[in-house]
Amino acid sequence: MKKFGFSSIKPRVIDYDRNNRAVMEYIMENEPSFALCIGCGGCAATCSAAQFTDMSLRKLNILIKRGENDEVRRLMNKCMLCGKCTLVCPRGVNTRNVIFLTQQAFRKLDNYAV
Amino acid sequence: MQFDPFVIPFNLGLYFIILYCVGTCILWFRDLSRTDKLRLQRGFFGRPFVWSLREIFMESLIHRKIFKVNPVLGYMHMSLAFGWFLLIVLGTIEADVFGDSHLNPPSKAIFFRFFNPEHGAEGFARGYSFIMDIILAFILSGLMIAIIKRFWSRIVGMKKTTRLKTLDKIALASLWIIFPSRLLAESFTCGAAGSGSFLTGTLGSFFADFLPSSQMAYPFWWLYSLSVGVFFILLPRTRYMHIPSELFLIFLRNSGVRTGDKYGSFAEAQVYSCSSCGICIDKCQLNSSAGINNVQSAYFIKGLKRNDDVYDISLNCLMCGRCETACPVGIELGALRMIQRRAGEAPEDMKTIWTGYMRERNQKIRNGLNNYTKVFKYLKPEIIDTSPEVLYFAGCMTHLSPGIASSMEKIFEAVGVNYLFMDQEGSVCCGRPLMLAGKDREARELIQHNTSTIWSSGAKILVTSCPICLKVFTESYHLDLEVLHHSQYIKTLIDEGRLDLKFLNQTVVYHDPCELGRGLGIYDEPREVLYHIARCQKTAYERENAPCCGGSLGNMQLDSRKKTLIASDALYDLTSSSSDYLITSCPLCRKTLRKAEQNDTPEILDVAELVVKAISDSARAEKLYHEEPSEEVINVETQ
Amino acid sequence: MKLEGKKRIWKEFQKEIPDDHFFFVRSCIRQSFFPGSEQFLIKLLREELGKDIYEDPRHTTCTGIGYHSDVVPFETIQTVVARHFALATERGYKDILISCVTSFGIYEEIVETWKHFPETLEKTREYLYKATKREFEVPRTILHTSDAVYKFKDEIAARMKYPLVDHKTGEPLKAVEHIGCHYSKMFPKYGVGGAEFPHTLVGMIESWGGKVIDYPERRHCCGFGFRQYLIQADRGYSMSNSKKKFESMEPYKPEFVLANCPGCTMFMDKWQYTLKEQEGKTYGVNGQGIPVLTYEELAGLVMGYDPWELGVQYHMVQSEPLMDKMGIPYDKDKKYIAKDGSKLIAPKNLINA
Amino acid sequence: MPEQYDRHIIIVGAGAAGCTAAGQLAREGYRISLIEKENEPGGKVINWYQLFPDRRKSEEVLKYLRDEIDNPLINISLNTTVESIVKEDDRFIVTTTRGVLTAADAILMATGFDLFKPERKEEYGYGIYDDVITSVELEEKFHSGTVLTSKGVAPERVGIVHCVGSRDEKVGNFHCSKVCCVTAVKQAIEIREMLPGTEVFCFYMDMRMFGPYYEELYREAQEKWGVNFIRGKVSEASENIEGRLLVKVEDTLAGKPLKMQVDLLVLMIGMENSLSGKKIAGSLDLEIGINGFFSVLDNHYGNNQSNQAGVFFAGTCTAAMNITDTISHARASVVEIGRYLKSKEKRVVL
Repeated sequence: MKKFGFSSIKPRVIDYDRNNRAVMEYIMENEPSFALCIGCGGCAATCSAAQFTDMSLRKLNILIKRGENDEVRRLMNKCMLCGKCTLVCPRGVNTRNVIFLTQQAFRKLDNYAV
Repeated sequence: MQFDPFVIPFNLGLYFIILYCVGTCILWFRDLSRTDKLRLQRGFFGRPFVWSLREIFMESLIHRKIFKVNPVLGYMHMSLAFGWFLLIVLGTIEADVFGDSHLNPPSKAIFFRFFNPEHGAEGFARGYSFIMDIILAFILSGLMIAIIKRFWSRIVGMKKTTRLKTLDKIALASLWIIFPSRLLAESFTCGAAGSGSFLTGTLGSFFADFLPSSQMAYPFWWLYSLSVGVFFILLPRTRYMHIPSELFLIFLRNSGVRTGDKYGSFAEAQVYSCSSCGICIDKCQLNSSAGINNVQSAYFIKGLKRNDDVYDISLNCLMCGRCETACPVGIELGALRMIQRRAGEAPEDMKTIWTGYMRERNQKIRNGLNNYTKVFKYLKPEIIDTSPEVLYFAGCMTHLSPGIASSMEKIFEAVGVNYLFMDQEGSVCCGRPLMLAGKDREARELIQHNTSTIWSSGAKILVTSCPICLKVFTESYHLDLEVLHHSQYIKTLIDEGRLDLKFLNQTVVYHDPCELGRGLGIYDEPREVLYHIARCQKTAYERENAPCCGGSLGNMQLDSRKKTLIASDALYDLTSSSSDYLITSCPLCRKTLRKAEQNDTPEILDVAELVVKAISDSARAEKLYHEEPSEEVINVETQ
Repeated sequence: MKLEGKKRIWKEFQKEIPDDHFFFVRSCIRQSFFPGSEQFLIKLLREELGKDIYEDPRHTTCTGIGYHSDVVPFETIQTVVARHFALATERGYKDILISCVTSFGIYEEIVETWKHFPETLEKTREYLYKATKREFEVPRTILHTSDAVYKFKDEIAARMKYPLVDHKTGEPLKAVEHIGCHYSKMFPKYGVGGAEFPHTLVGMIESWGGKVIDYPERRHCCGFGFRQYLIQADRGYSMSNSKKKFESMEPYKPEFVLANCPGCTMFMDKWQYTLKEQEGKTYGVNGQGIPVLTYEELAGLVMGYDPWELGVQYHMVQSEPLMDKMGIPYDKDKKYIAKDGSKLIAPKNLINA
Repeated sequence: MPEQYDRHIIIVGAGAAGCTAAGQLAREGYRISLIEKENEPGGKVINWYQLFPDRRKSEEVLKYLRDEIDNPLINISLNTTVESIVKEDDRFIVTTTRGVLTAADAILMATGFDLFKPERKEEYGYGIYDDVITSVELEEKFHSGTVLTSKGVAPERVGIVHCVGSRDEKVGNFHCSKVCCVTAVKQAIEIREMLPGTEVFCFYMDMRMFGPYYEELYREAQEKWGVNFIRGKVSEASENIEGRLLVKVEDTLAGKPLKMQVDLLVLMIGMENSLSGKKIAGSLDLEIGINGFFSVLDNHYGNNQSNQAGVFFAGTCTAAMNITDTISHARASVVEIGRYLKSKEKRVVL
């Protein structure tokens, strides 16, 4: 293969029809309140982890719903499960369980790796 | 003639169960860790043995604890356990004294009446059989209650009773048949022989008038023997296994064996010692307030026995510890749940071999600790170089009720202590929430991070406002300083006379947070602080019996509506007596209870917030005086 | 798909195209990469249609690429363009015919600026006068060469030898039309058919017997994007855009792409080569590439001109498969013979060759 | 016999506002001429199947409106268009397609709104792609009882585009049409109810749930009906090779562009001041506000009065309104007209 000094770039677009949304379905099933998020960002604002890193539950929620799993994997483990977000959520989403279930869902995908 | 074929079922059952129990004990013993083995050995030849005997008598026979919780239930258990015990003991003696030979096999004692129909006609024997009849009556009375409980549980003051599986039903039936059949068998025999005492005798003679007693007796003796035999044989596969298991458990416990954080034979012994009495179900607020009635400890343990996947159940629990304090068998229910949480969900193929699965998981997790990639890499070590006297850690939850943190700061300032607000800019979580989710390895990272920060400070005292943090600080951190909840710290300040408080002429009710009270046994310090500044009102919901606010981080699944249901019930109980303030000492309780406030509920405050109200003006005035001379002084000058 | 819907939109965006007397300005890229095209355009208008098309040898680049790459200030480019207008004015032409879509966009932008900010027009007059002593009138119409070809598409159809159909089956050939962004996305009113459903190339293809396919990424930019392709490391962005379009059009199995912008023609052609080299992927039927033609080349082909004279061989993706389908005869050996009969060097690694 | 009986008021438009005002004024004893260009009263309410937020049938409201104008003092002329209104001192001469109606003491403009023409948002391909429809066309489908695509099958996925022709400088509309958000939510629920197997996606810029029970309906849509909401304005729609619509939008909450296929794309078309209304306004030289609707004398306490004494407004000719607000606005206009006519009487007496 020739060297051109450049190569084509993976599109950033969320290809909704191609993405695998199994994780989202798993969470919807086990934590229905997940559907109630209105993206207000209250959770992200109060988040303990967010002071130290780019964790944002608001973003994570959306990425899960869209099946952007690579980024979900990257973010989900940054959570300390401290539960502040659950206390501030105006829609009463059980946010702590959402993350917990996400981690669980990926553990299932990775076939129960400890 | 001293043998009859009908005793065979009884004998089979008896010897089977004896062998089974001995076998299990050996297996369990073999499975104990080395230290636990030693403990047990030492215990067996030491004082613990005596305690155990005493406990076995008090709990397994008399059922003192159940009596305390519910007398009717207590009587039921006592009559069956203690009654049967007496029946066997006295029966053996009877057989030994009045029988034609000594050292008889058990069957002879049990079926004594069959082999000696005429016995007890007169004299001392007459009196003895009278005693035997009393005992039988005693048992039957208990049996009656048992039957009533099964069908109309509310009558015996229980809201819920555990659901049974078929084997349990059969075992239960056979248990129920045992004593009526004995009664009838004996009655007919006595009727035929004209012997027997007030119960068997009278019943016997009554039947004898219109029934062919001699023929009737025999089948009932068969029934009696069969029912006992069946009961014994089914025992291992039913909840009644708790009877033998509990004996072993008591020995283990008295010898100082504890559950710990992994599954082992002590945990297993506890699982099998659960009688599914259902007291935990009544105690559980998920049941009484939120209407969730399939996750309580009784069901959790039943699931364990059946090798179901109980992961979900294990997560749906407030971890408030109310069931554990109430459990008559003293099973460490919280610890068992935590084991399951750490182990996580069983893959399909492993669900049926739970015990093995648990051992494997625990092993894996322990190995995992070594080959585990950090997830909180983004946390950079923090150094505190200004070595303060007191290090104050508010905790995540306190940041959502800042009134508490600011009150603590006021208190620190009032006593002029050199303190540092460690997480003023926001906390790194203490790690407890992760632990409650069964994620110990992740928690360990946070613990290490915070530990190094705290060590670097060189402070003498670590004060936290959050019981959740306090629990993990005291239990899982290795720190070289005194760790106190702010209520404890305030108490020491008062004792040392450093904090000058005035008495607020108001009445307060104190709510014990789960983690602080049942979790760490800190009941008195907050109260003693309150005694200094207000009139404390007693309620029926204090200390061990305090309700959970419902906001607990222990429960992963409870939705916000149900949390509020629990909170409002708790609030209703706590504020039934009119008071000016409802005081708690946990930011999470405070927040959760406030969510359920009605307009007639008293203001809900943290103990620290009330203390600030009570910091006496003289202290303040003094400060003021030093800052600026007051008006009057100047006027005096001018005149 | 409802055609009447599109027709409605096309009606809304009708452009006044005069039918004679054009002042022609060339495109930097086209005259170097597809010299045949502009050559044939002049031939078409002058000889075939007998129109007056004037090209002033003194006209220069519009400096548009410099402008879009932030090296030429707006005032400067206004003056350069004004000079072209001056040349036209001096020769008495009112309608400017621009060969390059970038220039076309620049001209529009400048004229619109003058409309909204007359002081800039005055400044420009001043600059131009100081610099060259020239004066100018703002042209009546600003035309792109594709507009002209569109205008005469039916005359061309009348002269057509090889319609855009499979000469064996008679099936119309499936074509992708690609409009340069600066043709109508900046000022829809200046583009025939507007920005969303432009009609310029569609009109040609349809009146010459072909069938236009409407694929999802039809509107997407080819990726030319001035800045991107200038810096080698950034060309990946540029190429990815073309790739996106190819992936989107692939399932429709188009026979060729027709573009009206020099940049688009060049990049959609050359990126196909790069993508084949880098990713081993071509987007045409059975492993072939999709020829990317200019409208003059296509007009020439349908009218039966010698493909080699039109310069279709100066693409990375060769058009033989297309010409075979249309039944156009061509002489392989004459492919790289220059006008003076000398043999040119045949380029390597061509697609479809 | 009190003065007012020979007071004559001409109301232009027999929609929600027109009918309400007419009924109330007639009850007060005024003579009303109600002019409607369509062949039945009821205005745009007729288009609707169910109404937000309680999803009651629109017929019920229509019935109310028709009962309102069932009054001997109201003379309604349908299929009639007003051509011009001329003011001669305190009288208004109204010329319609049916000839000249003279001697009106006051004019009530209840000319309502026109729906935004979705063709103007070319990028959505309305009228070009088969399965791009408007909210009104969806209501018609609800009436017919089934929601099918052009291929005659139930859609697997429906996209709903908010703010089509509202809050969009590109089509010269800066204003928010207010009712589209809640309409979208209502229609999403109706689709899910009719076709439980169909996914519904709402593409919104903001969810403006301004009315009572609107937010609750929004919550219900998420909680009970599993309607999906994506925050971002759809940039373009196109047809792919299977003839499904490919929608491009930025998921602004994820900060990434998103593309998805839908089988039906519903455009929530907004409100614009009605053309016919504007024509009349010309002859009366009424002022038009920046939002294209009639500008009222005072935005707080004079939103029924126009810059022409004796000409009053009711309903959506002054701003986007839901039915509730329209009816209240119309009722308010009755008071204003009454006060105006009384003041005239006084002047006659003095």
